[in-house]
Amino acid sequence: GGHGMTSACLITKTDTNPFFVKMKEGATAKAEELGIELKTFAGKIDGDHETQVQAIETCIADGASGILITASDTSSIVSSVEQAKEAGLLVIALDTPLSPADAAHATFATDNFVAGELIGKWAAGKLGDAAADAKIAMLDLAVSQPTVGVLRDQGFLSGFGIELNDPNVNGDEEDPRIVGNDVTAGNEEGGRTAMENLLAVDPMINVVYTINEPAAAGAYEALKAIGRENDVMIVSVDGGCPGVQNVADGVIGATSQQYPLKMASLGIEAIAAYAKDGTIPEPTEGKDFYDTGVALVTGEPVDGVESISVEEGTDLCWG
Amino acid sequence: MEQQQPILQGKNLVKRYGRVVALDHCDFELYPGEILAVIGDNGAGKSTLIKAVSGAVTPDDGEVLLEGKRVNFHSPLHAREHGIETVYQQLAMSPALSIADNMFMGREIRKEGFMGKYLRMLDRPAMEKFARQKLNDLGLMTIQNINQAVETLSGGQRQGVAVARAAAFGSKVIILDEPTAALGVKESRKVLELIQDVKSRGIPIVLISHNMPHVFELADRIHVHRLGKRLCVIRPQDYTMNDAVAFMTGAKEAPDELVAA
Amino acid sequence: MEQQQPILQGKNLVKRYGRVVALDHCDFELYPGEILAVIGDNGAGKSTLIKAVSGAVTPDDGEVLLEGKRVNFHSPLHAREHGIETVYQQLAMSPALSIADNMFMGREIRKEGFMGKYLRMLDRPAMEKFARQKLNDLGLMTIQNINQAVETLSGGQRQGVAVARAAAFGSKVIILDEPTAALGVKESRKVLELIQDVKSRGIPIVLISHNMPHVFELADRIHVHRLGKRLCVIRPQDYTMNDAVAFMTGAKEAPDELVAA
Amino acid sequence: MSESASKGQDYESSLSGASQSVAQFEDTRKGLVHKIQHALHVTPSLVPLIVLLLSIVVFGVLLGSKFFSPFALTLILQQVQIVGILAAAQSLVILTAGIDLSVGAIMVLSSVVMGQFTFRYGIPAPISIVCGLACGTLCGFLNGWLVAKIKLPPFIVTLGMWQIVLATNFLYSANETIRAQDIEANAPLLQAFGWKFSVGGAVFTIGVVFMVLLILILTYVLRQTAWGRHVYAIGDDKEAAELSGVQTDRVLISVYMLSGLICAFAGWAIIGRIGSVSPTSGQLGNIESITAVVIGGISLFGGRGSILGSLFGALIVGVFTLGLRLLGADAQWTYLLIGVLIIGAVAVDQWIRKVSV
Amino acid sequence: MSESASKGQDYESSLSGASQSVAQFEDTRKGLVHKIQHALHVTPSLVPLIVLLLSIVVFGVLLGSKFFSPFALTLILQQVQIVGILAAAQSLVILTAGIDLSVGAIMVLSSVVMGQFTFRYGIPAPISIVCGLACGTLCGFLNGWLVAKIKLPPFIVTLGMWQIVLATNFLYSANETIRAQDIEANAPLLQAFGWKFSVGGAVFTIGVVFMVLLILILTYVLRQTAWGRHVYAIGDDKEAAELSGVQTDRVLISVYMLSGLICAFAGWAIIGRIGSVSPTSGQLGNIESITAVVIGGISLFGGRGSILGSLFGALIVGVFTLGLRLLGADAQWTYLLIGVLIIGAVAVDQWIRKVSV
Ligand SMILES: Nc1ncnc2c1ncn2[C@@H]1O[C@H](COP(=O)(O)OP(=O)(O)OP(=O)(O)O)[C@@H](O)[C@H]1O
Ligand SMILES: Nc1ncnc2c1ncn2[C@@H]1O[C@H](COP(=O)(O)OP(=O)(O)OP(=O)(O)O)[C@@H](O)[C@H]1O
Ligand SMILES: [Mg+2]
Ligand SMILES: [Mg+2]
Repeated sequence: GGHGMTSACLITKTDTNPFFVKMKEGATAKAEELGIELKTFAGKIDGDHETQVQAIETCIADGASGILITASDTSSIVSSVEQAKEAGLLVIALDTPLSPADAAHATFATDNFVAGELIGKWAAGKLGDAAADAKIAMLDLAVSQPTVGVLRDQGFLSGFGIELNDPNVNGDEEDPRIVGNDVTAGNEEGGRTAMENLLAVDPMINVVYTINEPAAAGAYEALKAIGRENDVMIVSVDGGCPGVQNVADGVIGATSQQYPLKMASLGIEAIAAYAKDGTIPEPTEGKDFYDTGVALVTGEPVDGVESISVEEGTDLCWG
Repeated sequence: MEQQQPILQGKNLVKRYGRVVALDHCDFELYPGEILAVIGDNGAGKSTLIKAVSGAVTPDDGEVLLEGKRVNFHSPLHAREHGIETVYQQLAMSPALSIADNMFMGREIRKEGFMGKYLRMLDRPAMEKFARQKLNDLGLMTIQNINQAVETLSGGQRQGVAVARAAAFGSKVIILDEPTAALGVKESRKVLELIQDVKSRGIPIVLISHNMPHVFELADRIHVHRLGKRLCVIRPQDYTMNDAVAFMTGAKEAPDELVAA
Repeated sequence: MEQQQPILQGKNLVKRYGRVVALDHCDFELYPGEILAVIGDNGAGKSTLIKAVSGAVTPDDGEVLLEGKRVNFHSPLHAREHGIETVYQQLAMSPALSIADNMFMGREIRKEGFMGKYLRMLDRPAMEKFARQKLNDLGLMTIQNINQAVETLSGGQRQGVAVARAAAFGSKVIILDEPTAALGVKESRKVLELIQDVKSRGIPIVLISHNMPHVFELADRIHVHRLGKRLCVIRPQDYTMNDAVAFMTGAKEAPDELVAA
Repeated sequence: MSESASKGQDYESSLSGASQSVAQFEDTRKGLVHKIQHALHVTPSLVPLIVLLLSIVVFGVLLGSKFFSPFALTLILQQVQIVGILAAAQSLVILTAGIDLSVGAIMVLSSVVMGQFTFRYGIPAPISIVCGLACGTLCGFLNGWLVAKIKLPPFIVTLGMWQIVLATNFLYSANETIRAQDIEANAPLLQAFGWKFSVGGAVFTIGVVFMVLLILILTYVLRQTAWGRHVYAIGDDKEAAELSGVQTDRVLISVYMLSGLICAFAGWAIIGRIGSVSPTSGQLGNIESITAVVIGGISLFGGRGSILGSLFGALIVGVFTLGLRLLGADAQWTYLLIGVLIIGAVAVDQWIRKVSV
Repeated sequence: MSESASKGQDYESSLSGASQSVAQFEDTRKGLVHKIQHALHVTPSLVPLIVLLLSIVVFGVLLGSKFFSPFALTLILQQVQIVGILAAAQSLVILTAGIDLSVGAIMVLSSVVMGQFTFRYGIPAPISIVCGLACGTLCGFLNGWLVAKIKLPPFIVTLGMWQIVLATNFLYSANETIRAQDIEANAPLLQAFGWKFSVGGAVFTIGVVFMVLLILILTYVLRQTAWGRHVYAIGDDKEAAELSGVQTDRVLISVYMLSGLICAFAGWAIIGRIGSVSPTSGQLGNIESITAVVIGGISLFGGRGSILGSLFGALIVGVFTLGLRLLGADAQWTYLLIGVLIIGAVAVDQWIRKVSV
């Protein structure tokens, strides 16, 4: 960057999802601390990888030292990532590994599949024997089935003990316990409508998987409208502060918490180190990426599924 | 008559459309109770002139006076509020609306009492009755249903509705831009009769027409328009159609004394 | 003349618009070399008749014959390819395109050689030259620039371009629907001269007009249209304008022997 | 005196005897089909109503009581309330031959204003709500001003405004959601449109009632007042309306302002529906409202159609969505079939217009 | 013989002496401003060109060599290539007074067909590419057929087609992305549009060259061939074009087919650009291409404007986006400013038209 200052780029899927807003906050704070100039970019909607490609190019033109990216499409941006690497930039994938994972120098991520698996296991454990005839509603992200939506959905199902057909596709399972899939756009409005639709299909739904906490909040409103908010279990992913608060309030049974702030600040540190002496960060032992971890937040722990309390979750929320 | 004060007057009007000067320092006078015909070649600027004096276009320069007082019409509605009613060459009807709706556009009648005052409900029966009566007066209407959309009428029928509207509401001046251009023989005759009828009510009329026999039959004075300005004003008693055509097409010079008139 | 075969003929044509029967089992004949005028009240169905015989509307029933052979025009282009050129009442010009573009719409001239054959390039100079010449022939054009957009012309000038186009390209029949309605005295005269000029080239013409003097001046025969059908066909030599107007407005019964004509 | 200036031209003397009767064309076509077609032509909103009733019947037969229950049917009403309200705003603009791409954005900004004013600045909820409504009206005013005074095409104005309002929304809200629980505790009035009451098995919310009332009132206003006639006249032919004495600029601005205000009400309604205030709501508001309007039979060229049709249009989409979901179609198939429905509905409409003119 | 059927009416005898001269109005306005305005009016695509050059200069001054380098400037070309190609397709349709909301969807379906045919069925890449192009053309044909023959409004047809094509795309591709590495190894031809060459510091791709050539060819075709004139005539006034001998249905269908084909080329280009075949690409293609067309000065009412303008329009958005991002504005601020830009660009255009008629 200009004036000999190290500069870095953060490219998120969108800049409207609170998860990425937090990520940006973490990166900005860290960059200020280390005296790095940070530029942030985002796709216009979830799945908008073309804008992300443009952002990578802009960063190259800008002479940045490194890029932190949460990919909207894990393989579609690989070509431009290669270009950035050729131009001498450090590329770190945040939140979601690229495909192939080694396309980036390093990955600081939570495993979204694992995040899904945790809530799946928790839900199954919580239900106990009743899991055998649970009625599950799957509230996914979008008809375009972006990677993150597929990983969480399939993770949940596998954690719950349901056979996945194609692990890359949502909604192709044949297990009768699944009442249906619907899409929510990851917001409250979509969550409510999707929940209502599935309740119309089968009013006796008792387990609700949601792609994220806003969708969960919307689903809760739909359940409340028919007076079933207390006998349906809602699980979700993200662990944002409002989401954890919703766990405390009993809106959500359990949520898989991720650490966007941590990912981002680690990423900025890595870029700073790379700019100084070319160090490339090492992955977590035994994995092909640096796992920033995921934790299940719930007020009602279940045996065999590791979890943290709501208080811990609140402390850590998106820390 | 020229000694009287003109009821509607344009002074030194200028209107440019890009490179075309449609009105080139043009004067115009209409005296009370008269029928003033405006004649001129295609593109001479006749329509632009009457648009300028009726608020449909704002002249670039010059002034418009109504009964000697300077007015600054910024819309046809404004001119209408001053009692000037115009039938434009391109008619100005809303095709999808009914005949009655079109006749009362911008001056709708509201119901009496609560419905009209607070709920602003239109008094449709009253408007329809009035519209039907005006069309009957005109006699030229082969219209079966007053609630028919204007787009279902033939060109001649539309022309008739527009003329009826102007005749019904004009209180000071009525301006007609080629009112009989699309009309058949029978329908034209009805419109001419209507014009004479309006005149007999004491309302002055401006009539633009390419039909010389019509013009000479009706007009008290004839404003000859050429190349964006008034060439001269003649009286049908003093000149033949032949002369009028010669002036307006430039075949003959206009007599000097008339140019100033 | 009636013994000859009609060049263009309509038999028993029917066209309905919703509840309106615009053509009600109407017959129509045009003989070689003649000028046939069509007269009738507003809304009588004259325009619909000529649209039906020129491919602009498809009749619901009846047949059209060209030189005795049944034809089934499915578009104006199709009729044009058979040598029938029509000036419609609503003109049919593309306002944003130039005069030359409009004159050659649908029959553009391509450059010679490679550019024209493979790159399909238009031969603009040729088209412009031709267009300018045709407008000059017509003489009524006060047009400065042949590449001027049609929307910048006055109504009368557009009318002139449309007539020039028809006259230039019509090889078998030329149909003119109220070609002088919007025109001034001078411009009308030019169009009438053009019509006679075309006739002298041996091309028959259908002329719709509300202007009785024009009709009686030009027409060889007059088709009187009333309420969607042909009431009768008269010769200007045999009847007065007064009679014609009486027939078309229903003031007088049509003579029996002519109804069959 | 010129020789021709006698009374009338000589050939006109026969006119006195001319027939004065109205040209009467017989309607030779008989039968039920034509009668129906004619009725449909005269009352354009009948077409979507019939499509709506037919689709309810078809899904009712296919799905039985699962679909044909007060619960499911009122659920559809609740699901379409937001789109229905936005479609009312959209209809007004489309009737003037415009289009409003900013309805969704104005809705969400208004709801964010209502929420943030209450929670960030501690302003009492009723005042915040008024501020939110004012905010929507202001956005509408800007649209209307640019369209009427600067004479920009509505498509462009509202396309630009969409981006501006949406970006403002994200910047102002800092993407923060205000949780339903907090609103319930501190400012329940914000959720007023979500309050319910039931009649038999049918559950209605204030929002649904509002939507239906809004459409009925607008129907009245458009049909029975001068302003309503002027809206149609402008959509039909703006220049003609201007020449025949309509204050087109003023009416246009008022239409866009009213549209903005209705969007702001939709913003209030969405708080009632989802409980919380979320800056990511309403992203599909434009396309869904336009779809409803168009299926409802309002012409995009302006001046034709009834606002009741838009309500039916929104309901048709709602019925199809729920019905297809209940039939087991997944989200992607539903999406595809809605596409087919849009084209099909308009094709039917066109057919009816064509045959019956 | 009737008494009036003499040669001419009596009052016309003076006509022989009538002036035959052309009405010459003097242009009394002088000066540079008017000359410029007149030039701009005569060549409408000059306006966006000037805006483009001005914005390059402004950002160049603000950002120096970071922006004003061959690398950065050619980068903009690469970034706008997809939108530029789609805008070419969109322009054609908009010139006929239509609108094509399905361009993005057709693009992505075509690219998915190219990819899946090659990898799922093992068809050789060149054949798959032809199939992809055919697929785009077919979608375009459906649009055109519905618009021309069934006479449905283009907005509706392409709105429905958008949903149908997009859903088909998701269903057919099973949301699978084909990875860049696989394509590079097995079917590099699919990435042909991404092949680069550099001239000095400037980097060009085949895609960029294609975009520029496409626009130039279309400019030629629209200006210099009969088909091009017919496209303008249809957009101007479809009925008039029909009456004056244009085969409107055939031309309309060909326009939509060509538009579909160009979208399919965009689908090939996007494989080159992102390396992989992703079914989630191009979701913003509609709105971005319409924005480019509109900023480029083509009237949404059809018949007016030049396709070169669309290229400039796309470039203006590209310059602003890159420039603002390099200046450090964050994404939402960029959107906000682009919104302002859209309205501003069209307002300037309107001003020029108004003053100079
Ligand atoms: N809105 C406009 N934009 C540009 N030029 C115009 C406009 N209106 C009129 N003109 C031009 O101004 C001149 C005068 O036009 P105007 O319509 O006043 O003529 P006119 O005398 O009414 O002709 P006609 O007898 O054909 O109706 C013409 O050259 C016309 O082309
Ligand atoms: N496209 C249409 N849709 C509906 N009705 C139509 C249409 N075209 C014509 N009509 C109706 O058909 C009848 C005949 O119309 P047409 O235009 O043929 O009359 P015309 O004799 O040419 O009248 P004018 O002298 O006024 O031109 C009229 O009642 C008219 O309203
Ligand atoms: Mg005029
Ligand atoms: Mg006619």
